[in-house]
Amino acid sequence: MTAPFGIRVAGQHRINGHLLFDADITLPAGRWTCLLGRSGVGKSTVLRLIPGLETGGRFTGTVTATDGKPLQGRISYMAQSDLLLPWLSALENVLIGARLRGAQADVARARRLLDRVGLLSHADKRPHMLSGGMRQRTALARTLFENRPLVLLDEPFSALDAGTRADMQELAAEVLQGRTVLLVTHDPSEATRLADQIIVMTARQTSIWPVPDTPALRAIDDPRTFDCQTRLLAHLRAAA
Amino acid sequence: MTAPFGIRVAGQHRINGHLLFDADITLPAGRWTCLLGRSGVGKSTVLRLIPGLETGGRFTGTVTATDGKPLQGRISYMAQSDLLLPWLSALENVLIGARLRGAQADVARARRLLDRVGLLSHADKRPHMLSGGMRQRTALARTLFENRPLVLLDEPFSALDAGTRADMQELAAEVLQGRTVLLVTHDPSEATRLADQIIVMTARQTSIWPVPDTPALRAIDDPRTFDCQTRLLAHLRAAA
Amino acid sequence: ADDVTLMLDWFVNPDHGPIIVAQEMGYFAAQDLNVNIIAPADPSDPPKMVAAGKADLAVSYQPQLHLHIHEGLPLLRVGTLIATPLNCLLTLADGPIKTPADLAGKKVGFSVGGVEEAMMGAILRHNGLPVDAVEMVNVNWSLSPSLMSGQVDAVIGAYRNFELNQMQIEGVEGKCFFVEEHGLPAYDELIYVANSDTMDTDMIARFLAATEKATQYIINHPDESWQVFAATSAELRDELNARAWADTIPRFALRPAAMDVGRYATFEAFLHAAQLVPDQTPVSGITIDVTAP
Amino acid sequence: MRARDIALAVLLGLASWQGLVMLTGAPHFILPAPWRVAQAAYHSRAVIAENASVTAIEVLLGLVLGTLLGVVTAIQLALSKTAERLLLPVLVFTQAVPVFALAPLLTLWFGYGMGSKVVMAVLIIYFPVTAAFHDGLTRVDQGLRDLAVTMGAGKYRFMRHVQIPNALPGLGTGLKLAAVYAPIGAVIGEWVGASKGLGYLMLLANGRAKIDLMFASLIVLAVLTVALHITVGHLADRLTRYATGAAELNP
Amino acid sequence: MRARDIALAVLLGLASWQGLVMLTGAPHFILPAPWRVAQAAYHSRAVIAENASVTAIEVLLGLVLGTLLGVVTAIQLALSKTAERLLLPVLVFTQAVPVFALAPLLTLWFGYGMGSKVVMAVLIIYFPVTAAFHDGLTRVDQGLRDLAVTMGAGKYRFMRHVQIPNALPGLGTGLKLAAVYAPIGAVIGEWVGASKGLGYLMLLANGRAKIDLMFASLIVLAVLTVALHITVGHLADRLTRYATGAAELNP
Ligand SMILES: Nc1ncnc2c1ncn2[C@@H]1O[C@H](COP(=O)(O)OP(=O)(O)OP(=O)(O)O)[C@@H](O)[C@H]1O
Ligand SMILES: Nc1ncnc2c1ncn2[C@@H]1O[C@H](COP(=O)(O)OP(=O)(O)OP(=O)(O)O)[C@@H](O)[C@H]1O
Ligand SMILES: Cc1ncc(C[n+]2csc(CCO)c2C)c(N)n1
Ligand SMILES: [Mg+2]
Ligand SMILES: [Mg+2]
Repeated sequence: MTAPFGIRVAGQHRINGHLLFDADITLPAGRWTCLLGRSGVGKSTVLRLIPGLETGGRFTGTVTATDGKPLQGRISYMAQSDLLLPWLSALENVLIGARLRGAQADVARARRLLDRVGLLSHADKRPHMLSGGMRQRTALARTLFENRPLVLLDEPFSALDAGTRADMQELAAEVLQGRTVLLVTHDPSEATRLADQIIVMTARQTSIWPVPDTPALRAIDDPRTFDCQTRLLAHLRAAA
Repeated sequence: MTAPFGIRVAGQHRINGHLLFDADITLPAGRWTCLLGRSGVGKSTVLRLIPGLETGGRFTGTVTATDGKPLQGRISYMAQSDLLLPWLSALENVLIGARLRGAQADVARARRLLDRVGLLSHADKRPHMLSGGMRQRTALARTLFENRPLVLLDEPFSALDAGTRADMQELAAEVLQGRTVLLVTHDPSEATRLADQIIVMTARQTSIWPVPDTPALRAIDDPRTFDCQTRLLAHLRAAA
Repeated sequence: ADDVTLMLDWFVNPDHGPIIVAQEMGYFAAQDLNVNIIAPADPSDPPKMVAAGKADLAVSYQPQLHLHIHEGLPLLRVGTLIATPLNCLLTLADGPIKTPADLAGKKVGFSVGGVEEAMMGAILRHNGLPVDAVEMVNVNWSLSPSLMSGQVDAVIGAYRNFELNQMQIEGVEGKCFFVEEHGLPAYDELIYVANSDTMDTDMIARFLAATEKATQYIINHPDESWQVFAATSAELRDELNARAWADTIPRFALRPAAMDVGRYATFEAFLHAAQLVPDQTPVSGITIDVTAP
Repeated sequence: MRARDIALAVLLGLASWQGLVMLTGAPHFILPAPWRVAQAAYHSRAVIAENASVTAIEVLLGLVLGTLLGVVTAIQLALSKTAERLLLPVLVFTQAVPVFALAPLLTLWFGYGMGSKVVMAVLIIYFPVTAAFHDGLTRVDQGLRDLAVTMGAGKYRFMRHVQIPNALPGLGTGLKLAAVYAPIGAVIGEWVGASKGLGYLMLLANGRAKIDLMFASLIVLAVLTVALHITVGHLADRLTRYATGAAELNP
Repeated sequence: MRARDIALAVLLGLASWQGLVMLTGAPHFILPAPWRVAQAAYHSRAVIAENASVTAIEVLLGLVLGTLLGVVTAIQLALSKTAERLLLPVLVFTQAVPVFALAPLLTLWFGYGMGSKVVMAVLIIYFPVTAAFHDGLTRVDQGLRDLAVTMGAGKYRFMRHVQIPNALPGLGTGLKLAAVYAPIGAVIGEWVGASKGLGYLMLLANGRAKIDLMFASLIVLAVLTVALHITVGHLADRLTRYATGAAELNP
C-alpha cells in the first residue's frame, strides 16, 4: 500500500439554489474520521463529493488530497445502500472490484474476509437470499477487499445487531489500519469507539468534537470513552 | 379502531431442509414487543410469517390471532428496505395505502404525519431525491398512516441519527398507542425504551428478557432503564 | 346509372386500354354505367373479391379461372380483354439459351404460381425434355430483374408486350419463346370474370359493349387513343407504356363478349392431362355468352 | 447538437449506399445510386408528397389505435392468470400468421380504403406493444407486491397505482418498436390494395421497373419512420424518467 | 399443466376461428373453416412436412445469427456514445425500409437458396433484439455506476460484469419478439424467391386457389412459431431469473 494522504473538503453545496451546507472538513492522513449529523444534513453528499459522484446539487469549493495527486483509483466507497449485484453470489460480489479492474482476483483473501464477516457458509448465496444485515456485511467485505488508501464508509454497520456490529468494527479497524477513513455513522458510541477525529455537521457549520486521548478502537466500558459518548449523545439530541 | 388482539407464532422454519429457527413468540394484545437477535437469525422471517409473505423457506407451525379472526386487512407492515414507489412524491407514498384500497385519502392527516417525521417541506420530492434517513422516515409515516391494529416494524429507525431517532420513537409510541406492535431492532437501548416485552431470538430458542416495570417509552437516563439496557447489551454480545 | 365495381388484375397498364378508354371517352356512361376501377397489387385477389361479392367484375387470367372453378369459386368468364396468350418463356437474347431445350438443368423463374409449372412442363415436353429437367423458382414480383441480373436463366409469366420492352429500355435485349408455339393450346390471356350466382348479365353485356366500342376506337385511332390513355395519370406517360401500347393493340379482343367453346374445352383438357385438375368441368360451367337471351 | 448528429448519420448512410453501389456494381434497376434516386424524387415530388401524406395519416391512426389495444390487452393479461394462460398462446399464434396472408380477409372486411391499412398497422404493432408492456406489468419487485398485499390492495388498484407506472419504461420500449413497425404495416396494407399511399407508389414504380422512383418512395418512408421514432423516443424517455422518479431532474 | 393450457388455448383458437367463419360468413376461398383446413393438411402432409423442415432450418439459423448480430451491435452502441449517436439513426433508418422492398436486392446477392431467407430473418429480428438489449445495457442503476467508477472499472469490464447481466431480462424480451418475427422473415424471403419452404408452398397454394392448403401451411408456420416462442420464453425466464438473482429458486 502507498503512503496514506489526507483530504480537505471545503465549500458550499446547494440544491436548486438552496444552501444545503457550508463545510470545511479535513481528514487527517492515516486516521479515522467519524462524521455525525442529523438525517438529511448532507453527510452522504459530502462522502459522494470526494470521489466526484453525482449529488443532485452544485458544490462550489474544493476537494483536495494533501499529496496533491488526483484521487482516481485511490478510493474505496461503501454506499448507504448495499449495491450488491443481484446476479452474483456473495463471494463474487466481494471479488467484483478485482474483476472490474481486470486484476488478479485473490479468491483466498475474499473467502477469508467473508469468513471474518461471518458469511463463509453463505458465500455461494445470491443477495436476495441473504438477510439485510448479511447483505450489509457482504458489502463491507467487498469494501475491505479493495486495497485502497482512502476508505469512505456510509453507515456501514447500521443493519447489524450489537454483537455483530462490535465484531465488524474491530474487523474494519484491523483491516483499515493506517488508512485514511471517513465513517458516517449515527451511533455516538460507535464514533467514540473508532474515531481519531469526530466531526459534527450541521447546515451552518462543521465542528470538531473532542475525542478521548486513548488510542482508537477504545473499550466501550472505559469511563473516558463512556463519558465522551454520553456527552456527544446529549449534544446531538440537543442540536435537534 | 377495533379492539387490539394478540398473536402467537409457534413452529419451526426451515430453509432447504436446514432448521433456521424453532420459535414460540407471543405478542400480547395492545403491547409493544421488541425482537432482538443476531443478524441472519430470522427476525425478518418471523415478521414476514405473520402476514403470510414469501420467506424463501418452509414454516411448520401456526400463526394465530388471539381473537381467532383472519389477519388479512388488519396488519400494517414496514419492511427492512423502504419500498417507496419511485414515481410518487413523499406525500403520495404516504397516501398509497388508501389509494390501493380505494379509500378516501386523508391528505391532511398524511401531511400532519409528514410534518411529524420532519419532511413536510420535502413532501413533493421523489424518493431518489431524499437521503437514506429521509426515505426511512417517509416509509415510517406511511406505516403509521395505515390505521391497523397490528403493526410490524422491521428496523424502522436504523438509518436515523440519535436525535431524530428519539423523536421518531416518541412519535411511533404516540400514534401506535393501544395497538399490538412487533418491532425488530438491533439497538438494546431502543428496545429497553419502547418494549412492553423483549424477546431475544437465537436459532435454538426464543427467550423473554425482563423489562423494567416502569411503563413503556421510558426515560433513557432512568437508572432502571439504563441498567436493563446495559445487561441486555452484554447478554447479546456474549451470545455471539 | 348502375354502379359497377371492376377490379383489374394488376396495376393499370396498356393491357387495360379498352377499359380506360371506355371510361375516359364516356362509353360506360353512355351505357348508363358508373364504373369504379380498382387496381390491386396481387393478381390472385380480384377473382376472390368477385366470388365474395365485393366486386362485380374482375380482370383475370384464363388458366387461373379453370383452377378457381375447380376450387369451388362461383366464377364464370363473361368476356375477353386480351384474346391471345401474352405469356412468354423469356430469356436473354445474347445468352446461352437458344431454344427451350437448352434449359436442361437450369433455373426458370415464375410468379403467380398457378399453372406455370404445367406450362413449363408442356414446353419442355414439346422440346423433348422431361418435366423435371429445370428447377422452378418462384420470383414473385421481379420477373425481368431476376432474369437481367442472371439469378435465373429464363422466366415464364412475362408478357411479350410489356416485359420485353421493359428489358429493351434497360438495355438488355430479351428473347421471347411464344408459349402457343411450344406445345400449349392457345388461350385468352386476360378475361373478365363475374360471380356465377349473382351476376347481372344485362349490365355485363352493356359493359362489354362499351369496351368493344373502345377497342374499335383504339384500333382506328392508335395515336389519339394513346393520348387518351396517357392523359389519365402522370405515371403512365413514359417510354415503356408508349411502346407497350403499340404492341398491345393487335392483341385486344375485337369481340369481347364472343364465346369460343373449343378454346375453354381444350385448355380444361390440357390442365386435366397435366393433373392440375381432378376432372373436367363442362364449358358451360366455365364461360357463358352474356348476350344470349 | 442533435441535428448535427442526424446530418452526420444521413451523410454516413448516403456514403455507405453509394459505396455499396460502386462496390457490388449492382445495376441501376436493382440498386440505383443516391443521385439517381434524388433526381427521381425531385421529379416526382408532387406525387410523392401526396402519397406520403396519406401514409402518414394511416400510420398515426394505426399507432394510436394499436397502442391503445396493446395496452388494454396487456393489462387484461396481467390482471387475470387465466386470461394470460389461455390468451397469450393465442396471441402469439395470431401474430405468427403473417399479416400478409390475411390481407384478402382484411380487404374483404375493411374495404380498399384507409380502413384496411390502419387495421394492418394496428395488427403489426399490437404484439410488440402488448409484449413489452405485459413484461413490465408482471415484473414488479416482490417487496412492492408484499407491501400491497398487506395494505389490502385491490387488484385493479394495484394495477393502476403500481403495475402500470412500473411498466412505463417497458411501454416506452414497445412504443419505440411500434414507431418502426407501424409504417411497415401501413405499407403492407397498401400493397394489398390501394390507390394512394407510399406503398402503392412503391409497387407501382416496381411494377413499371422505375426502381429509382421506388427507392425515392422508400427513402421518404424511412425518413417518416425515423422522425416518428425520434418523437416516440422522447416520449419513451419521459416515461422512463417518470417511472424511475427522475422526472424533474432533466426537465 | 402447461400442456393442458396449450390444449385449451388451441381449442379456444379453433372455436373463435370457427366462430369467425360462421359469424362473418366469409367464403371458404377467403377463410376456410378449420375442418376443411385439417383435411387439406392431412392430405398434403408429406409436402407440408418437407417444406416446413426447410423453413424451420432457415428460422433457427436466422434466430441464432440475428441474435448474435443484435447483441454485438447493442454492445457496440452502448460502449461508444459516438457510435450510438451516429449508428442508432442509421439503424432505425435501415429498419424503416421494409425488408420486403429490399428482398429483391437480397436475393440478387444471396441467391434463391437458403441464404437469402436466413438473411431476411436476421434483418427482421436484428432491430428488436438490438433495441431491447440496448435499452437494458443503458438502464443500469446509478448506484452501480458510481460503485464501478470508484472501483476503477474499465468500460469493457463494466460492460461484461455489470451492463450485460443487467440487460439479460431485456434481451429476453427481445428474444421473445424475435422468436415471433424470425419465421415471418423467412417466409417473406421465400415469397420473394424460392423453390422450397412454407412461404413458397403458401404462394403456390394461393396461385392454385387452394386456399385450404394455404391456410394449412399457415397454421403449421404458426405452430412452429408458437413452439419457438415457448422455448425462447423459457430461456428468457431463465435469463431474468439469473439477472435478478432468483436463479436457484425455481430450478
Ligand atoms: N428469499 C430467501 N431465500 C432463501 N433464504 C433466505 C431468504 N430470505 C432470507 N433467507 C435466509 O434466512 C435467514 C434469516 O433471514 P432474515 O432476513 O429473517 O434474518 P434477520 O434476522 O432479519 O437478519 P438481519 O438482522 O440481518 O436483517 C438468513 O440466513 C437468510 O440467508
Ligand atoms: N439526487 C438528489 N437530488 C436532489 N436532492 C438530493 C439528492 N440526493 C440528496 N438530496 C438532498 O440532499 C440533502 C442531503 O442528503 P444526504 O443524502 O447527503 O443526507 P445525509 O446526511 O446522508 O442523510 P441520512 O442520514 O438520512 O442518510 C437531503 O435534503 C436530500 O433531500
Ligand atoms: C403487364 C403485365 N400484367 C400482368 C402480368 C402477369 N404477371 C406476371 S408476374 C405478376 C405479378 C405477380 O405478383 C403478374 C401480374 C405481367 N407479367 N405483366
Ligand atoms: Mg446518508
Ligand atoms: Mg432482517
